[in-house]
Amino acid sequence: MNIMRFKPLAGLLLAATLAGAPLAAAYAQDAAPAAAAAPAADAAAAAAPAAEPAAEEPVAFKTDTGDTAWMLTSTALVLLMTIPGLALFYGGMVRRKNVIGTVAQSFVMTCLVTMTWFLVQYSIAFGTNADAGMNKYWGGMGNAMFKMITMDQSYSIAGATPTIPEYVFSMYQLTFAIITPALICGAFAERMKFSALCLFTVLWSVLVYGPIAHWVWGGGFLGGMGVLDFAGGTVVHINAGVAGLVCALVLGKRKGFGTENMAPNNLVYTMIGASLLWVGWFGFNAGSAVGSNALAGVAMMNTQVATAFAALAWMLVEWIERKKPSMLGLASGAVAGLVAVTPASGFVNPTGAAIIGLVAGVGCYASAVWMKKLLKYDDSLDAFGVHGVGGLIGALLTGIFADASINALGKSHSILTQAYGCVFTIAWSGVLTFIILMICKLTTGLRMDEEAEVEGMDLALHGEALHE
Amino acid sequence: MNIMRFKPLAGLLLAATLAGAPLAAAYAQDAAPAAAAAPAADAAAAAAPAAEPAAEEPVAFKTDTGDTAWMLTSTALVLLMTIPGLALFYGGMVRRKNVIGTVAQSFVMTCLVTMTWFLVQYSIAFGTNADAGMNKYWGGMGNAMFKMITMDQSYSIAGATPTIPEYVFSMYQLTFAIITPALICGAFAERMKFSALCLFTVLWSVLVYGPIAHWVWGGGFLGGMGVLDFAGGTVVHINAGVAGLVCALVLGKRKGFGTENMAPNNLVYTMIGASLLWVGWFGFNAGSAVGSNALAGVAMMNTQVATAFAALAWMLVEWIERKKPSMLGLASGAVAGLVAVTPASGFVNPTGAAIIGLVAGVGCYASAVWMKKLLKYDDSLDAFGVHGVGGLIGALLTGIFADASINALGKSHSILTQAYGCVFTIAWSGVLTFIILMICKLTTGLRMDEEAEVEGMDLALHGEALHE
Amino acid sequence: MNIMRFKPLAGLLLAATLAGAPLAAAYAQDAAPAAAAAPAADAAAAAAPAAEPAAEEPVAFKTDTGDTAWMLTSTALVLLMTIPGLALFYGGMVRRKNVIGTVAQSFVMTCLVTMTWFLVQYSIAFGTNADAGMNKYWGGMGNAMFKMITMDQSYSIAGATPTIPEYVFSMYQLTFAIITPALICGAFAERMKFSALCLFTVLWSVLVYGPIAHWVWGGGFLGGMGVLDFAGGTVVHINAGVAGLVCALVLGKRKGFGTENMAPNNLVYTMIGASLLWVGWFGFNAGSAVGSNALAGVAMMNTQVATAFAALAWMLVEWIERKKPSMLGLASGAVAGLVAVTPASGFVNPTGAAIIGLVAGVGCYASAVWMKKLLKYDDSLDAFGVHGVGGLIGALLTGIFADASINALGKSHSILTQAYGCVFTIAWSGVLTFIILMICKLTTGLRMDEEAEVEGMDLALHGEALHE
Amino acid sequence: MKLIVAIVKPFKLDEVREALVAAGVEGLTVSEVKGYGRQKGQTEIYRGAEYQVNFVPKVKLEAVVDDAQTAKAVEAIKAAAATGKIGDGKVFVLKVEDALRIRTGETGSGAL
Amino acid sequence: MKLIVAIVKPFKLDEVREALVAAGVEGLTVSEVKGYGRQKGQTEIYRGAEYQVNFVPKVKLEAVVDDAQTAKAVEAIKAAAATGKIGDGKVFVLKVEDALRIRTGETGSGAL
Amino acid sequence: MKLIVAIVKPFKLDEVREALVAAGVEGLTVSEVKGYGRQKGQTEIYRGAEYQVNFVPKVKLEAVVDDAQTAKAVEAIKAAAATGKIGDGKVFVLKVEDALRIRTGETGSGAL
Ligand SMILES: Nc1ncnc2c1ncn2[C@@H]1O[C@H](COP(=O)(O)OP(=O)(O)O)[C@@H](O)[C@H]1O
Ligand SMILES: Nc1ncnc2c1ncn2[C@@H]1O[C@H](COP(=O)(O)OP(=O)(O)O)[C@@H](O)[C@H]1O
Ligand SMILES: Nc1ncnc2c1ncn2[C@@H]1O[C@H](COP(=O)(O)OP(=O)(O)O)[C@@H](O)[C@H]1O
Repeated sequence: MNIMRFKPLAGLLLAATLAGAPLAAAYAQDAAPAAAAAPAADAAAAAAPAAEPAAEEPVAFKTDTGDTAWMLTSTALVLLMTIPGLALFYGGMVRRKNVIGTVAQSFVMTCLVTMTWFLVQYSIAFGTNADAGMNKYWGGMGNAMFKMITMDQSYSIAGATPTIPEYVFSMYQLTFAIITPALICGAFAERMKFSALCLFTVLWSVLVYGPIAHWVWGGGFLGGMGVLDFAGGTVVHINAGVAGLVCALVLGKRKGFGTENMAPNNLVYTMIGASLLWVGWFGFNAGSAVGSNALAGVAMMNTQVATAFAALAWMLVEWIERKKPSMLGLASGAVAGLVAVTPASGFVNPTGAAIIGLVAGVGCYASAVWMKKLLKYDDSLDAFGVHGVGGLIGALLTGIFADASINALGKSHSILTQAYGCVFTIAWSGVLTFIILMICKLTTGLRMDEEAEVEGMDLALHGEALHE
Repeated sequence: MNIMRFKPLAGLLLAATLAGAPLAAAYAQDAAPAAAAAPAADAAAAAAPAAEPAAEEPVAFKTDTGDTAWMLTSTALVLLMTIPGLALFYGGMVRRKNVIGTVAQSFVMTCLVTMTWFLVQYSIAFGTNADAGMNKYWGGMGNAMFKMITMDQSYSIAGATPTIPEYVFSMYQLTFAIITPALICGAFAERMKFSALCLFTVLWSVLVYGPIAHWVWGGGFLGGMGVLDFAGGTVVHINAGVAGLVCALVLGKRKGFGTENMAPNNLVYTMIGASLLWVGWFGFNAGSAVGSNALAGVAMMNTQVATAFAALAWMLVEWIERKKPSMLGLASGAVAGLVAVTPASGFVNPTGAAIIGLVAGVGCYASAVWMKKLLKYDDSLDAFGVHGVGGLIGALLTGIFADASINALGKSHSILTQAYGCVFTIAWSGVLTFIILMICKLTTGLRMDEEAEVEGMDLALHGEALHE
Repeated sequence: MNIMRFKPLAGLLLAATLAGAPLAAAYAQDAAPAAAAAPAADAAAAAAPAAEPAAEEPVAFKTDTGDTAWMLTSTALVLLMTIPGLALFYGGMVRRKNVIGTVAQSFVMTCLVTMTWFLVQYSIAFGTNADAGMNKYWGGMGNAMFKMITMDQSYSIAGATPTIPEYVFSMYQLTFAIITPALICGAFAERMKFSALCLFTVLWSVLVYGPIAHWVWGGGFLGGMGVLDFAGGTVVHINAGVAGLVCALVLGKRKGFGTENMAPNNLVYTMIGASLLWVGWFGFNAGSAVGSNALAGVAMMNTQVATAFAALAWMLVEWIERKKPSMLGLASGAVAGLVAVTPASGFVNPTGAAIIGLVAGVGCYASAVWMKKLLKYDDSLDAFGVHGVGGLIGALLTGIFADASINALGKSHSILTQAYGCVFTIAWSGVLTFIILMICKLTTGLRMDEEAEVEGMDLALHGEALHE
Repeated sequence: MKLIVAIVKPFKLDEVREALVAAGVEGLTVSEVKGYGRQKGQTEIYRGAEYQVNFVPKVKLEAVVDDAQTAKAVEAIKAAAATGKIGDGKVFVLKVEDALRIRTGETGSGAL
Repeated sequence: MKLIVAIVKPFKLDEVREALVAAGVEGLTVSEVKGYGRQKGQTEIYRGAEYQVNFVPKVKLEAVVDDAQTAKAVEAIKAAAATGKIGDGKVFVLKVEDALRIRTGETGSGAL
Repeated sequence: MKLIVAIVKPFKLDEVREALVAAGVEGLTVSEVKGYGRQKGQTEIYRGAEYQVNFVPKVKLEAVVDDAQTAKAVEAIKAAAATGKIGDGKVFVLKVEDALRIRTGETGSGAL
């Protein structure tokens, strides 16, 4: 392995980590007042998961059947995003010999993350560490195997009215924990060993996703700083995007990259995938209102508007540049819009969402098409190009377009505060992903051998093939 | 262009327009009393969107989280009908070289209509025109970009208890505005230019769908006349079906129509599409109760029963006529049933729904198979044959089978009143669609050139292909 | 027909019937006290459908919009399991020439069962027989065509608070009645005549599913005995699995079984199907709480955990035995877990669910792979191997892992009581399925002729083909 | 006997088949192939990558005919397949030494 | 050397392959083709349209063999592929001038 | 004129095409085929069943060339297609009696 290849990467990560430390200290002081200033109103409460540290104690409560119904539905919708949504979105884009291998990745990750979530990850992300000092960083093992959850308990967020049972909350959050690593697969498509993928998933879920979710949503040090992230732009998309970039660089290019025709094998699958992502994202964004109310409504509308504008923007740029608007472009643009509106969906008004969509459509086109070509890395299905870049665009623009008449919590928005949240995520995700990949390399090995890569994942890894 | 081809069409449309005018006058007098007679009971309220003019003022309200949860869910279900539902239903029926081009139509229309909805269409359909006289015909620009919607406001219907936020209402209605033009694609499949399609979508949404929705649901002149249309048989299906017929006639037949084998490329896609239409239609019909109650329940049951009976009826006729029952027949019959039960779903009892299904199954078979053969137009995937004819069957039979014990509003049902609603829709949709097509012809051009048609939409329009 | 082939089968069924009779008498005495002991608390009420006889009278009630919203959603989710879920799960596993014919089976069954449900089946299953003595065995014809259902009525369960309209209840139950016979198709895949399939569906729904559902959920003799079956492990899965085994034995092996390559034609379809089954199963299991509450939440979590563990267990065993983990294995294991957790989902805690998943993953692998090979029957897509065996595992283990802190009704759980419920189902389902197959054999004929089987169902039965 | 191999544009398949039948040819075998020649393939676009597809879809017809029929059959193909545009395709003629109808065991021209 | 071209029913492929191997043929190449002949294709139905599919699915086997082996190989195909029903297919024999094994550079019969 | 038939590994297609073009061949026709030979196919696994797939995917190239070009073309294929591993494939040469360019009616080598 040529370690030189990673120099720029290492520099970036180091810089991010260093920059983050003093900023953290500076912000920590303002955290409490910021939280105190938040009105205890309904809207605030509903939006709080994104912006407030979680209360340490589970609370007694009265179930609101309507809120609970919407959260149960949202859970189903978000799971639908990964299987079969993302599986098909990615499965349609690879070459024919890798279709089964690619959809199997999303499927097995769904199983593996469910296992780690049950065993320790929920506890790390949303548990309350007995050691209060450590609780800033991770939730500890106290809630492993859900042993602290009871039937008459709600999980809640500081200041929010608890209306849904904790089992529902945990189940909903699990679907987010599932899709995040599954997004990374786009970066190392068509070349990773299946055993490496399994090990990577387990380690990454526990060591990267768990802690970051705790920092932002579970009572950790980032949540109280006023970073606006309604539905997970940082925790999910920037996190997965950066991890994807690291994977693409560490694994290296696919054999034949740049010389062979690697056109998508079946854009109908990709269209189905993009559509299910779109519909499922209603659960992701509108579900992040943690209730069935006007905030959920506007989050859904913002999601719809931003997605449409981003898809149309991507289409237009491509139409001008390549003379033909492609189905792949429409689907990619839609996902770019979905990603970018994620942190903003419960803070901005539809006009803001439209602008975010337009910027994301053009910006992600630029990164997936122009930048990737320039820098010559093989982020095969644009995990970084769409999720990393789109996530950053969304996180920053939320700081500009947040509208207090939509959500009172967005009042003191600032693009700087937003940037701050990104830095920590990038640093932790980047460094840890690298370390985890090295562990896989030393144990399972990372990449399929060349002959297997030529033959394709389907036969080489799974002994299966499409017989169409 | 041989203008003679359109003679019968022009005659039909003219007749419809002329017939409509005096009828309108006659009915206008009865409108107020009819509305007054409607009991303010729960059932009435819930069904009102179909039969009552909208109140002009947004109202303060208390969100019912259960009703809102069901409307959020219904919105997701109806979007699922178009992407990926309708995209696959149609995509499976075309030839292999046109699959990507066909699914791209549904996808891009979803984006374009979202854009027009946000910019002006919601305002036209559900806004309140400052000029009260004009408000009978269109809602004006006052609510463009949703600028009048606030977070603590419900959109409501005369006499109905407002229980859901206006953002939820607008989002739900948007999904109806999306699927309607997408249905038309079946009529001009495999031959329209992509640029023409985009322009057509924008103009048709603003000039045809927006006004008709306003007339019936948004406070316009048709809503108060007692026409029973629970979930959009007129606004959606007759409207799209007639527009489809005009498109099929204006664009002309596909090259090779009647001589080449144009068998569906992948009926599995069509089966998935039909299934998602079916499931999604629960949001369409049961969602039109605008609440989570017994009316939603019976609407869902009616949808299920009518669909099953229509599919079985189509299957039987085909089994007798062609000796083999086909999957395409089952799927087509199911959609015929879904279409026909749409206006009836919240007015009839399940026995009525079963009869409507049987009639629609046989009737749409007759129109899609026998009539099309006889008249030799190329309504390629039977947009008119299924949606136009099925919509008419449903609209008329609602006038016969409406059951006051299901919905008090259906008490004074009459097949004549029903016919009246159809006439206006047919006339406006027919004439305007023709004009819009002429605009496209003069600007973007309408039809792919012959070489591109032979090569297929996938490569010629989008530079993409299936690599299976 | 070589009647000898059925000897072991006949023996098994006879034994089961004989064993059942005295057991029934023994248990009948304890039934009333057991029911009386059940606390009238919320949890009890919600879980009751599985364990309590239905009240005989429909009741006046106040709709809970949140509970109703979740039940409407669950209905949509469970329908999604059959079309397109199961259709694709099975359609992907057959050979290319049988894809359309296989998906058509699920689709037509959806239509046929809707018809029988409306006409008589709901009445048989959930009606109250005027003859109180007979009501133990079947519900009679009093509610045929839903003639007893009114808009202001709830269907309820002894001791449960009625909160949803009866139309919603009936519609939800219908989706269970649809998927059960559709599961059987896996056993006789690639060889049954379409006409036989139609006749079989109608008879089986009325004579097998209707009565068994009545015994367990509709006020019949099994419901009160304390058998724990939260969401239908017995009524749905054991029932379908046993019927499948009988079908596989009666129809005989496919031509070429064991010598020709019968590899699945498209595992992407199977993956989509498994994913939709998974997501839809949330409606199946969490919906069986008949409300939007903590019990629904824990049922959903249990479903997720058991499924993941079962898929991983199957994968591991296969990885060890065959050196490669297959996508088909992951999907099969997931379904095995879903099946096994069905009766347990509202009674056990997530740790119990994890264990049930592990056992089901290994157990169903053993039955579908080792046992089938040993006994040489052609249960083509493992309807018995997965649903029958998985259902038995789940039913028995529920008797071990039921946790009273999750659901008070599970307090007096016993593996013996559980076994008792299975015996009756196996006997009735086995004997009646055999008789119904004989009726089909004598009328429509059962199996395609050999030439048609070689040509494939698509062309031979439906005159259609995939043109990819 | 001769083996006539014709490579033609896919949408001409039915016309060529009819022309051959009219010329007395009773059997033929068709494969889907990709051709490389003067006519160039389409450009495919995907997310910034652009790929010149080198091959054009064609169909290949193979018919074994009596020596006497050969000229007529080739002529029939030529007439039916020509569009005058680049990529119309080629016809090649090869000598066949023997033929057999599996069903009956007939050999030589009787097998055709 | 001869090129043996056999067009047979798809479900006979494995039997024919085994028969050829038994007859000493060590290599062969198979393509999926569509055949036109006495056996007619199925009728396809779709929403009122009905279309007689002119072609029947077949497989084409090509094997180059030594002159001496030819008769035996043709005989093997005949025995394995025959069902006695229409559409069983044909075997054609052509002369091959040269053969080359790419891996080793061997030519002539050594390349087979 | 000769018909050169080459059966090679699928991922070598583009290299072989380029080599042939460099050797002066202006047209060729490609089919996807399955080969049986020394190289054995993969094993497929499904729910306990295991099936040895007898065939390996290959591509077949057919090019008709002038007699004079033949040796050079065969050499070009050999150089481009060889990996040295089993399954590299074969080249066969047959005699072609006549050729026709459908578009123009040219025959003989002018048609190539
Ligand atoms: N020398 C050749 N050998 C084999 N096939 C050829 C040869 N030349 C052309 N072809 C086939 O004929 C097709 C048409 O040839 P092309 O050069 O594109 O146009 P034209 O036939 O009009 O000269 C090619 O796509 C290829 O399949
Ligand atoms: N003259 C021919 N040239 C090439 N292929 C032929 C010829 N005649 C028949 N075939 C092939 O053989 C197949 C079987 O022929 P057919 O006439 O249907 O039945 P049979 O072989 O029983 O006479 C055809 O489908 C076609 O693929
Ligand atoms: N005698 C033959 N006739 C026709 N095709 C052959 C023959 N021998 C080999 N082939 C083709 O060449 C391919 C490669 O042959 P194989 O024996 O596997 O390896 P190698 O070419 O290295 O000796 C086979 O898969 C088959 O398609």
